[in-house]
Amino acid sequence: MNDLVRAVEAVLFAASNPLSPDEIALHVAGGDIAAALATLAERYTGHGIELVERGGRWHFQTAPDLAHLLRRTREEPRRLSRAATECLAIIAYHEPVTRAEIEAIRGVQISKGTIDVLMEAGWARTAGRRESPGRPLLYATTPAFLTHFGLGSRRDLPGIDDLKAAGLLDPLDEEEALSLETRGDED
Amino acid sequence: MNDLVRAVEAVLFAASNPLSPDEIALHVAGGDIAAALATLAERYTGHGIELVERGGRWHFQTAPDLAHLLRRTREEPRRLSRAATECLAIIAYHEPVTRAEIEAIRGVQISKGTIDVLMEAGWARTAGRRESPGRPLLYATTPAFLTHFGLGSRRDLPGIDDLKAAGLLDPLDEEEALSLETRGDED
Amino acid sequence: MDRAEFFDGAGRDEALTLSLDGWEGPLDLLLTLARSQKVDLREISILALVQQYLAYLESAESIRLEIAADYLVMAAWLAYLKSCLLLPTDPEADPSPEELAWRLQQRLARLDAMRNAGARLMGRDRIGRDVFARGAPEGLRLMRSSTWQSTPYELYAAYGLVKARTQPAMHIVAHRAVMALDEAIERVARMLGTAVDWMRIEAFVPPSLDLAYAKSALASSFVAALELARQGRLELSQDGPFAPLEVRAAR
Repeated sequence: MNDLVRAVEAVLFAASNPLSPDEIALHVAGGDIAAALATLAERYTGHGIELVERGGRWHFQTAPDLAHLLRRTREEPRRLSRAATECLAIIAYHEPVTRAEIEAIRGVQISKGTIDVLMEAGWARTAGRRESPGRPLLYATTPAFLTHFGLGSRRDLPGIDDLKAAGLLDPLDEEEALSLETRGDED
Repeated sequence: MNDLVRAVEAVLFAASNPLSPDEIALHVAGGDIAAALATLAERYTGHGIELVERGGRWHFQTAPDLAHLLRRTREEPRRLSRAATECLAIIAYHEPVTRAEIEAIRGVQISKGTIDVLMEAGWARTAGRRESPGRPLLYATTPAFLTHFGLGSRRDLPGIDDLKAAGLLDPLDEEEALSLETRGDED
Repeated sequence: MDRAEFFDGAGRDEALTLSLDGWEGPLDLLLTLARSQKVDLREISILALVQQYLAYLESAESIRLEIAADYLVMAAWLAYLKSCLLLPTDPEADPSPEELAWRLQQRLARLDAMRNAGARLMGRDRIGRDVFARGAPEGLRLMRSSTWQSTPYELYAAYGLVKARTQPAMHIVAHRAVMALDEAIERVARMLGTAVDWMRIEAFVPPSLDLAYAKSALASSFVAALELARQGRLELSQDGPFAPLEVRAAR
């Protein structure tokens, strides 16, 4: 590999911006830079990297067909926080429901991110606005919600009596109530 | 050029840090990454750019003989004091090593900031504690140290074999280490 | 101060300002002095080195005490080493003067080795100075996508919790067996007829296995006794706080 071509290759590699032949010449004294660029461009044809010209400036870039390799997604299973679970339950039992109503039912304010998490999970969606002062957004559950929780429809949600029978409506014991109060809305 | 080799080339080229074969494999599904790396390294031999391995991680860098073209200023990226330079050498050649041992070799206490500077540069790290009285902290070098100084591994440290053979890297005899320790390490 | 110049040119010129500030400890000074002998570190004359060191300290113009201490300790040790080396060999000495001298040489060699190693490290092809990484890497991106998980049980339990939390609280006081005051007054008054002498108040309480009832009966009987005493129908006596309370009919 000829010295000029090597030099141009190194200069372009280390540069933080695309360079014009004149700028390259500031680093590489003498020689036919245009020819060296042409040689290099050809040499990299078919590589995972290519040398490209854009508006008279040259730079290396990864081959476009390999762009997908540079991004990698990782799925991380995450458990829904208690606040988000309560919020989801309220939406499911009362939909369509406004944020203020959710807070009234929970008895605790909900933080900004809570509904966002439910939307990101694909379990809650906005469902228009209530025609009342301020026209607040309404929230409802999605088909994905029904699927994830194994429900044929919202009518399959256990009723209050079912919950009572299952012991899920028993008054809190004091200790738990206290820990709830002090924890507030944790997410 | 084979697809795997192209893919590895693109990933390493796009990476902002050196990558281990395992990290490369996260982006490039399947195939013999080690073989692809060997092919690539050979293919770049004599180029203005080369593929190098440092502490098990790979990256592209410009060829050392082209330094004069690329150096914008003669200034070193990080100018270390004499104390810090010696301290780094002692850590690298003796690791893992305690502060008292470093001081025993240099025959003088090291000021508070000296090891901090090396840690801040990303070249030194703490490496647990020695199970001896006082459980002193141990220091060792980092992968970034190998990368920065162009060392494939600690075995490539200049002259390390000769120093070892001359007994100059043996643990200090206790008397010497102790005489310094009793003077008190201030932090 | 440039050390090479100092040693090669001026020697121990009185005109030079000598100070300890430029040295990184006594070992550093010793090593530089040893180097000035221009022989391999293993061949240096320890005696000559000791002389050099002591002479340097003597000629050092400004000795700042806070940095001089280490140098003076080393000077004392070297003076001792020198006398050991000069005196007739004492076969009993342990370690022997030769051993001490060897150790000093070894320490100098260690420091010298690390000093050279440091210089060689700094002189390598270093990233950002001699070799360069790619100037504008595209970067590898890791996109995290959270797959949220929950179970029907958690959902229903959460709703149950919300409902339970916001349910209006109802307080029901469970039935408890108590002895009413009227009943106690009647009972104490009736039993008082049989009380010839002082009797403990507990004796007026009907025996019961129900501890709560027994407590209530005791409390009511006490109040009953106070009421009867106010009416002048009985007398109360207690020796001290928490002592047994005793009752008898008024005389």
